[in-house]
Amino acid sequence: MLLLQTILSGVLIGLVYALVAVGLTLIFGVMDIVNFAHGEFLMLGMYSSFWGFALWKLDPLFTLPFTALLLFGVGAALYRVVIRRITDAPMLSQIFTTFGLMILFRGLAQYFWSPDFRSIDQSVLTGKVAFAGLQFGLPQVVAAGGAVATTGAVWWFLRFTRLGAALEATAADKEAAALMGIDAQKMFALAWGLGAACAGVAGALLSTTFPIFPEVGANFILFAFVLVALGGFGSVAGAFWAGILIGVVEVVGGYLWDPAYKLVLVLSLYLLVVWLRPQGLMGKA
Amino acid sequence: MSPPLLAVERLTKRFGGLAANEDVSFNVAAGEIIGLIGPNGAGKTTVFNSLAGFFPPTSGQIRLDGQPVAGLPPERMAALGVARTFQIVRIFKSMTVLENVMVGAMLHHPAVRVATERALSALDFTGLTRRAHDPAGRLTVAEQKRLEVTRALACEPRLLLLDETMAGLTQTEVQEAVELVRRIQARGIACVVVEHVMEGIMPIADRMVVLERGHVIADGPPRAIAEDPAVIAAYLGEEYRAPGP
Amino acid sequence: MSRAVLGRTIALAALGLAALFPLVVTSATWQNTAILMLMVAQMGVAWNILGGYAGQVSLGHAAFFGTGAYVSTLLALRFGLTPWAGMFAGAGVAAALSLVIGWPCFRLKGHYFAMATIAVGEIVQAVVNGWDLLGGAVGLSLPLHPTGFWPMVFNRSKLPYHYIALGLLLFTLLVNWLVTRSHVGYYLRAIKDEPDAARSLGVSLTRYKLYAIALSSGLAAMGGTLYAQKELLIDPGSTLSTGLSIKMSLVAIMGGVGTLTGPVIGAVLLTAIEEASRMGFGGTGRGTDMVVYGLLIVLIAVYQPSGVLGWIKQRFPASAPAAPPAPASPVEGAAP
Amino acid sequence: MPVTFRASLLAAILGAALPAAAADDVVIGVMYPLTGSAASTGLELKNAAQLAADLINGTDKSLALPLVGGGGLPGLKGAKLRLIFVDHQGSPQVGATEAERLITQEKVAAIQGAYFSSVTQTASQTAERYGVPFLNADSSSVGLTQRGFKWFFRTTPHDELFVQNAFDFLRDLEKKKGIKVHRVAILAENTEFGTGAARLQEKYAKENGYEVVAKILYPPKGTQLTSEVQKLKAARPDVVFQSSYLADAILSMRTYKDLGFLPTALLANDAGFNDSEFLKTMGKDGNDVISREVWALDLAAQKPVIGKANDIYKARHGVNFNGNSARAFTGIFALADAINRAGSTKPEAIRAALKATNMGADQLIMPWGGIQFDENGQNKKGAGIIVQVQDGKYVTVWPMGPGAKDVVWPLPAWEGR
Repeated sequence: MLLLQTILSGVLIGLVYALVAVGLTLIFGVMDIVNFAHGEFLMLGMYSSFWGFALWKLDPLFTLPFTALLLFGVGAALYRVVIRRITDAPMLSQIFTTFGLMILFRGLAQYFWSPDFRSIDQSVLTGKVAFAGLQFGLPQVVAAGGAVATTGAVWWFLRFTRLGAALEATAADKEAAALMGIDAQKMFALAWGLGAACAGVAGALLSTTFPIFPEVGANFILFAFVLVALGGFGSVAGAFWAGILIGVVEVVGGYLWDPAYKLVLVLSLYLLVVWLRPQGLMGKA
Repeated sequence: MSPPLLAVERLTKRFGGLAANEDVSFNVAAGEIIGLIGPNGAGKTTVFNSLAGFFPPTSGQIRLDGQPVAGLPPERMAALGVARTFQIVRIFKSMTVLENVMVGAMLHHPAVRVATERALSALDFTGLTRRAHDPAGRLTVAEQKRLEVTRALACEPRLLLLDETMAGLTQTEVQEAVELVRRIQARGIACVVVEHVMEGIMPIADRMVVLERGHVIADGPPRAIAEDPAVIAAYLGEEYRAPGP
Repeated sequence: MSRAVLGRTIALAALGLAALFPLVVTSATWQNTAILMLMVAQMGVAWNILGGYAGQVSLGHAAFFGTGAYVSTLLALRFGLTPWAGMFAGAGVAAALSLVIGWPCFRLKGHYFAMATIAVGEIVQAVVNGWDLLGGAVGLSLPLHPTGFWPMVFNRSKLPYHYIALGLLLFTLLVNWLVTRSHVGYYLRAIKDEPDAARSLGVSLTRYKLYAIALSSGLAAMGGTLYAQKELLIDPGSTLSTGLSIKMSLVAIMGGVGTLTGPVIGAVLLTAIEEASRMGFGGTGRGTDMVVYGLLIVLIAVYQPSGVLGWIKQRFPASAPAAPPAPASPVEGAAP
Repeated sequence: MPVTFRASLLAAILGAALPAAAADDVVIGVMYPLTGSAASTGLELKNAAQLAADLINGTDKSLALPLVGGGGLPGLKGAKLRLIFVDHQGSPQVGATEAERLITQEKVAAIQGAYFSSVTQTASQTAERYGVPFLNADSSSVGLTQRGFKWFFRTTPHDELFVQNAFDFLRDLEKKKGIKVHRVAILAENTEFGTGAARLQEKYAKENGYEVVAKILYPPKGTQLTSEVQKLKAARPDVVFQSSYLADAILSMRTYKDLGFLPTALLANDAGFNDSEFLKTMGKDGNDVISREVWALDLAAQKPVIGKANDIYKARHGVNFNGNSARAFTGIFALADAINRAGSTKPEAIRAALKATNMGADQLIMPWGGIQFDENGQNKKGAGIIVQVQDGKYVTVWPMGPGAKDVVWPLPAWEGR
């Protein structure tokens, strides 16, 4: 029973990891850029929820669409102002740029909002979900549900809308997409907007359970990287399944083995998988 | 009788369920020029990649001087005397022309000074000397293709695999390329030439091997091949390039 | 004056400046900043062999830096071995470790490789963090005494550390230079440009990438020993962190990837920015130093993606070919 | 790059290079983590230290602490204290670098810092090399005062004493309430802070005859603590000893509640559980947590100066003192006291004065016997207390004497709070 409970807890947190990673993999898939500042989108999503709550007593769930829009704007604007200029730069310069952005965002958050830890203490989401002898916190269940819904929406968007198809086409082959009359610049901005919005939504969903502070992105970014590489760079479905896998391995592994080494366990699993299958679980070879 | 330089024996290569090559067999004697032709998708490049060690064959054997070499990696094949060029040129863009060729020469002469000398003489042989110190990326397409040949020659191969070195060249450039292949042969180096440009390959090939859908459908002197009904049928299926006079 | 001559003149001038600096500038703070620059430069030059020349972007190099620090410190604490020997022992252990790590990781390319090295670095950090022999999370401390040449601990004077750091940097540059002048250097660049073409010319990718990672990590480890001797405290958080790994690559990028002196220039610049922003704004407690530091990095990356040397090359294009004219050689084939 | 920006950067560089201070000021370097994940704490420490200096430099004598309102240090003809704050970013190397800059560029008379034990270690090494007094008010790693340093002084008690306190508290409680604790579990962050405390807790638990049923170290900067809490739950401990910083303190409490884990008592090792934000976030769920401390507001009942000092701090910064900020505040007073008696800013004189320090309990806002350093520089008269959250406030429950509240034991169920 305890094991089942543990496995399901792993799935719940894994789904949130997946949502963060979906945004990252989307950006990567379209632009071949690894965004080191992705955790900071999550941080901004959290602060957006926090200020909505602190200033107007609005519940993070209520402000979630606004947070998503806001982060979409941040992502798209970031593309327009900064990323656009490094599209064709070598991989290292791109890492360098997004790493700088990461530091900059953290600094700005501290500058404007102080380094204090914030939290949202009265959400509509309190209480527990209990069934068949299992129990989970309602916020975690809602966060996981929201993550599934958002990931599903992104997947649906890519599969079944014209705009999504255009985005996928750009990801597959930029030149070919350009010949088909797709404006790559727009697609890139869209990818950054969507990617940031995904992380922002994840931040909003986490904001009722997780403390909010300028460096909070650091806690999630490593797992997001692992998920993206494990699932296959650019694969939304891959990131989703990798999220569940990693969530379960982390929680169950920590429970059955030593929590001090749960990170080692997760990372070793990742290395083993990419060693056997270098393109990741669902990546294109 | 001593074994041929290269013997390809029932070479089969499958990707997933699809067979790119099936039971491909042919020989190459020392110093011979073999034309490897066939319609698009016939599996020419797959044969090349297997010969050069880039794809381990699914079954069958490749022998060099009678020794089995199938499944050896490219770097071992190169050391054994098999060098190649690429259909889409892969020159080292961050290097100069000379440095590109030096990388090839270092296979047998790791010392930089010796490699430089060898590379310069190879450049001289292919007529690129005056470009030696230019960044490789600044060469024209024809020159880049020639650079790839030079680089492969610098490895001092016994067998040179040339993958569409004449595609996209002007008439004059094709003639220069033909001339170059002849001179390479004159140095005793056998060549397997994959080519679409028939006027480039027909006059120089000692023998032609024709592939269709992964199978060898003809193997013989160019004259005979040009009149082979099976070959004509295979080529009529697609856009047909008239063979040379 | 041709660019090659100009470059050599500048390099000599920089060397002279580095050698004379602590004799002229007596402020300990400036001396210390200079040492930091030399140490960071050394890391960047070491990283550059693998990440710059061979094009294998490692973001886990702190694992090797830390290995050097831990091995020499452990040998000093346990067996009283002088860090001068420990430095080479650490380099050996790190090189061996890098082969074990490199062999599987080199199956991966591009971003996949970079991500895998982050994972490796994090694993090493987590393992050391729980390893009692290595002091766990607390780390290992070296005693302040005795001081002197053999224990490589110096009290107030910064000069010994400065010259050790300078010597180590020059040694690392020398190794780097020798590599670029040998067939290994050519092979590494070939692997970076076109791995398949390199293979077709007889270059074993795994073998030469392993050469590169062993050299690169061994040299990084030597820097780790110097860090341990200078700060006298090593812990997983400061010697094995991914942040440190990224810093090594940052200096190389900032100066110019795959160039001999690029990382040195990058290190001087990055350290200057880092120290100045912290000294200038760090005391406010508002994160201003991070804003300044982050902003400068972004600006440099966006406006000068090929690094300082790239900028110089654009600004002052070579007027004449840099290489000497080719010697005539006997012709083997017929003339065209 | 905008010109103004370049100019300000240049000014910053030059500013750092210029010799410091009007000759009259007594300059003290203060180093805390002002960026990074501990920046929030660092800022509190900075504020408290600055307040102490301002009180000494000011002329308002209403707070009954020595030197307050004297308009500076009388022993140096009214020289003012000037604090220079630096950010060590939580990095031992930066700590050493900044200590050196403070000593050689800013010519500080003494240094106070650095919160993180690791940074305190390297920074104090630098001070030792240069022969400048280093006062540490808030790092509790035992080893710091075992290095035989001549220039290192620590006012706060260290971990060993704190852990001892916790077990003395348990003993006293068992006696008083006629209960018996059998099974203890240890949960700690896998860092220098957490592992050090966990090791001591394990040692003392065994010595006191308790069964350690689980010792769980979790990686810092995690995203969840589910596996840890499941493990705890499976071990069925009576008492959980926990060492966590704020984020993990909040996360663990929420996970306890969600997974229905309820030990008899939770004995926290300060840090996150005593952070001003902790109770704000946890609300009623934070009630009845027990934690070791060095300071509590209810001590003001016996020692009015505590309440008075807290009023001033709160008026300025909107929050109460806590154990950390109170210690930083006290550190500056200890330094000021020594420098004043030394009558000089010469390092050797200050060191001699520090060695001779003998501040009484009434001269501090801490519940200590006073400040007097032993030969290793450790304050002999420091003491810890145990607090419990009762009705949303930290109240002193140990030492069990007059003024101490009764302990709520066991933890009440999560539901129906």
